Amino acid sequence: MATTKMTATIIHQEPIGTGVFSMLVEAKAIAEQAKPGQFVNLYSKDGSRLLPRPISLCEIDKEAGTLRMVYRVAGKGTEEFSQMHAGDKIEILGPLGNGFAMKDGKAILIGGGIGIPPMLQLAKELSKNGVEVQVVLGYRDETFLDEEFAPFGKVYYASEDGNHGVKGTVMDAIREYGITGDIIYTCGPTPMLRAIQTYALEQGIEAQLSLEEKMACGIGACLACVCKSKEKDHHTNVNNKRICKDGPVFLAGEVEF
Amino acid sequence: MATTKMTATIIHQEPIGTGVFSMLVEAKAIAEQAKPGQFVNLYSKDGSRLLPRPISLCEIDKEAGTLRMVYRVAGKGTEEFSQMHAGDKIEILGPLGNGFAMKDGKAILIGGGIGIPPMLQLAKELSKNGVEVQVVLGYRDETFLDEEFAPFGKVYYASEDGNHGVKGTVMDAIREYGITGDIIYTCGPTPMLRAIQTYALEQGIEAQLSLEEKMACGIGACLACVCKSKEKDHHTNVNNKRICKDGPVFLAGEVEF
Amino acid sequence: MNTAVTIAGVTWKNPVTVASGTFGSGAEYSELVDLNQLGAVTTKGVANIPWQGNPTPRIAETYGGMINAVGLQNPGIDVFAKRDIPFLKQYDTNIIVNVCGKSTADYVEVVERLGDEPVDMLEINVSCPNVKEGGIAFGQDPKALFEITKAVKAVAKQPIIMKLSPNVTDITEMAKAAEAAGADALSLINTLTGMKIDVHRRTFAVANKTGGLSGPAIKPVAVRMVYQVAHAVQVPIIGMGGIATGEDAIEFIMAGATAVSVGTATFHDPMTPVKVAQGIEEYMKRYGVEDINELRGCV
Amino acid sequence: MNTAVTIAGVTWKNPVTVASGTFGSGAEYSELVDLNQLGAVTTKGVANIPWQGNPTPRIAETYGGMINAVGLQNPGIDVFAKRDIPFLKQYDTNIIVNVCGKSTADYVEVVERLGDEPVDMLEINVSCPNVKEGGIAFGQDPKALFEITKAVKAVAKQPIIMKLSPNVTDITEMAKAAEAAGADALSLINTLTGMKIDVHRRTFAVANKTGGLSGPAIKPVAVRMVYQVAHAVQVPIIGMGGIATGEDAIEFIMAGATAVSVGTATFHDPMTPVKVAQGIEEYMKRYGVEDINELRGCV
Repeated sequence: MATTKMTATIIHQEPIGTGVFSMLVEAKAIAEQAKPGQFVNLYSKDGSRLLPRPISLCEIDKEAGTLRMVYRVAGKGTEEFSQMHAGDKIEILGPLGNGFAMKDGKAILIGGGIGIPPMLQLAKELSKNGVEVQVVLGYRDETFLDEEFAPFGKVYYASEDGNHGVKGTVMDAIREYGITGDIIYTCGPTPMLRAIQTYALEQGIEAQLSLEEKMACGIGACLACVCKSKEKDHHTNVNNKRICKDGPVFLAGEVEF
Repeated sequence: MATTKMTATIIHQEPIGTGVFSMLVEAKAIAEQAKPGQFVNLYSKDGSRLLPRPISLCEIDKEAGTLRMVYRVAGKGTEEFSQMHAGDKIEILGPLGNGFAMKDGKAILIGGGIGIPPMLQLAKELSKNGVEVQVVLGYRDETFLDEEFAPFGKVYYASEDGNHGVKGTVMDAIREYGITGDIIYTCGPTPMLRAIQTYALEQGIEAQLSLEEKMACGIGACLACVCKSKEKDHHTNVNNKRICKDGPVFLAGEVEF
Repeated sequence: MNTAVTIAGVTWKNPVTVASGTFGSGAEYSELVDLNQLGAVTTKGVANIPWQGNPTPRIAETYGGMINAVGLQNPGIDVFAKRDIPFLKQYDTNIIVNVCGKSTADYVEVVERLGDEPVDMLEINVSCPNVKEGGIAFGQDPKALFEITKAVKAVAKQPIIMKLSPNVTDITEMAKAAEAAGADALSLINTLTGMKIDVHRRTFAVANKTGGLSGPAIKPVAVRMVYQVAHAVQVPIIGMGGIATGEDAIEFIMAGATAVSVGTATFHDPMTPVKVAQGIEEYMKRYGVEDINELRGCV
Repeated sequence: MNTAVTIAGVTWKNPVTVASGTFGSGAEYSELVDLNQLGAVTTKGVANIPWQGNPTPRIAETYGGMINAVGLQNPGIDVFAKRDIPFLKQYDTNIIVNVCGKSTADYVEVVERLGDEPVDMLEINVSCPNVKEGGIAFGQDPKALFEITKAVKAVAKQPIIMKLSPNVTDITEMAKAAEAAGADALSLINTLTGMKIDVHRRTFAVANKTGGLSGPAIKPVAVRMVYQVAHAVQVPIIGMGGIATGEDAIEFIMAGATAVSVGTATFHDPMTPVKVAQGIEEYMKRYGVEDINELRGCV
């Protein structure tokens, strides 16, 4: 699983929600290696912004050699990316992180907000593997990307304003709809991940949580993006795991965050 | 003579020599006010480069509301400008500086290297005023912009490699061709300006020298770009004149540089 | 919504002024910026007699900032008082005169001379890294800072702001010395001593060899020092160092500054000081902040 | 064309290493960069026992730079010696181990422990601003720096590089103290203490409140300090602070550094250390420099 730094070409970009953009790039060497739950580093062209922006992979097309990233504009770096057009070049490093470990069990995919995009490629691959996929998507208000999940499984909604599905959180939706399964794969805001962690540990089912933290190198060298681990970590020799390298996907039972 | 900060639109840009570019922008408010020998500040879009690049005005079209800048790529800022295309926007402040004081006497316009561009608008306006214009252009090797002077007066050359006109400096050309006149207008590298200053003072003819120095504000506030003045300067109350505000054009007799 | 702040008894309509040396005495920028929209105008440093300043080049761009070694060129207090103060009095803003000198006597002379002038505050520059004879010598030794502050305060009729150098091991020690000597307010940070070498010409980018580093590049150092000083002394702080936006100003205010100065960013866009004042208002509207004073030191 | 330099008797094939803490022990970057192309690899700081480091967030981007407060998380000398040194020994480069501690005894223990390991040089980190108990306390007081240097030198089998903090009034005083105590080389600068406040969340951007500012933003401060130190001491200097290009490296060498470290820029482009080494060669070719050592201190 070689990591590659390369110049990618933007094939298409469009807004798919308020401040949410979908960028498709050609990056063959990375696409060939990538799997669901991994991410890439995108680099700003502006000299005042030196650190990469880690962005999750929403879709991976190994044949076309393309990657799709769906991201929210959260600052000047992502704002810069959002203004790029087809044909523009962008520096990219990837694939990064471990990605989800795809299992055979009946799957509950839970995405919250900008944690939703990585669930799409996962849904696609699990479905292709013949796994039964259920998708729970949590939004504040406006939805995005949700329609694209339909081909791969049943989609449930939760929204803070109640306009889409259950009014409340993804956990409310799981309870409301009585969703059950053998394994949870999830990505989203920390409070949501904590609730799912608690739920999974209580229920005794496996949950793979994709965590987030401020990162610098993206490859496990700088130790910026750690989370606490229950056991002493093999690499760090302390109770810290590197989110960018050992994660971003961890089992509910192995991390504290 | 109001100074305006505005967003200009690039109408055309092309290389006209090795590392020398000609940029035409629409900047009506500035064009209306500008005169030969003045300059503008162009601002980089990259956050790592905060200081403006002062660029001389090569042509001013008040009717069309356009400005032409001919500049050499000397660093990352000018390199950035050189990569802009028609339709791109650029922040611009101007017109700045005093410009040349156009007189009636038989004129010798002397431009050296990237000091040549501001002489073009001057040649045009003097010629239009009915003044006899002689142009002396000094190059290292490759020429640029020289053909555009032809309509406004007789053009003489000096070049370091001798491939164009006299082998040597503009002063060599003046002596070689026996060029005489009532007034010298000049812009170019410091050694050239010093030679012309000496010559003009010896000959007792007026010489207007356009000086250069590292600048910050461009409007006379920061006192970065001073030159020594023979007399105590009225504004600074010391023997320093502000090149960006009191200049860039000074009489040969008033400055030491 | 209140944006007014009071520093040492002087009320500013908003917490924004300009950093000394970046704005002259306001005349040049007044063609581009409405000085009435600033809480105060801080002038370039003025000494008892005219100063020639350093040789050129005096400035160089650096990554996200610049270094300058202008060397406090100034026309001297007489011309300044006759010309620049009346000019600034035309505007509805406070006048802060930055005072520089090479000896205690120099500072005292200028401060005394300004006592009867219609200026609102005096900022004492004991931290310019570009003038050998004085300034910085006072700014890097707490005892010297205490003495100069005391000497200036003894003759001052206006509130005294001591401008601190960041080129010290412990900025709080300096702040405490100035406060103990009676300083009415502190401004920080002055520039960090820096150097740039032109590798193509094999020479220093500014003639003075070293210069003062300023601009957004140094903002984190400035915010840290403002925070430290705000926790070490009671006197109000005017924060500066790389402010280019309203949010930058809010950052300094949250760190503990009562007001802020905009400096280097003005060279990038002459409208910056006014845009910063507007940006502060936008921030307050967005987050429903009724009074800018609520945000001070809130982290 | 010669790019080799010798520091305290150790010859590097080129004057480029990496700044401690930005490169781990090289394993992760070795997938992207050929470590054989570096004059040396400088490891992340290692202590006598494993350190947990600081809470997250540990880093924040700043204008033209970043602040970090990782807090010297490390696996301890035992794991390091067993795993990381053998890994690095596979490459044709020098190994510089950065040593951190909370007390003199800690430093001495690690230095002694490394005495029989196949590493080429030791860099003593007495300037990390992010760990309260130790480090920086040694780095801001010349007497403490003298003592720790002496203690380390007494047991060291490899050349000792003392890494200096820029957060001092007079860096030359620190450099002289380290030299007087027997330091074989100096590396500078460590990070400037900085702070960033997230104005939207009204909280500090890094959990530790303050962090170390690094990146191109601080290069002028670093160049100035290298220049000052090069004129104050005889021992060789490894210069660092914002180096991102070959020309940046040349700037430090002209200021007086014998070698350079690439740090933050590696986060922007993993190839940076190698590109800097290549850029030095390009510069030498362009200007016909036969030996990199000719450029040292040439301004």
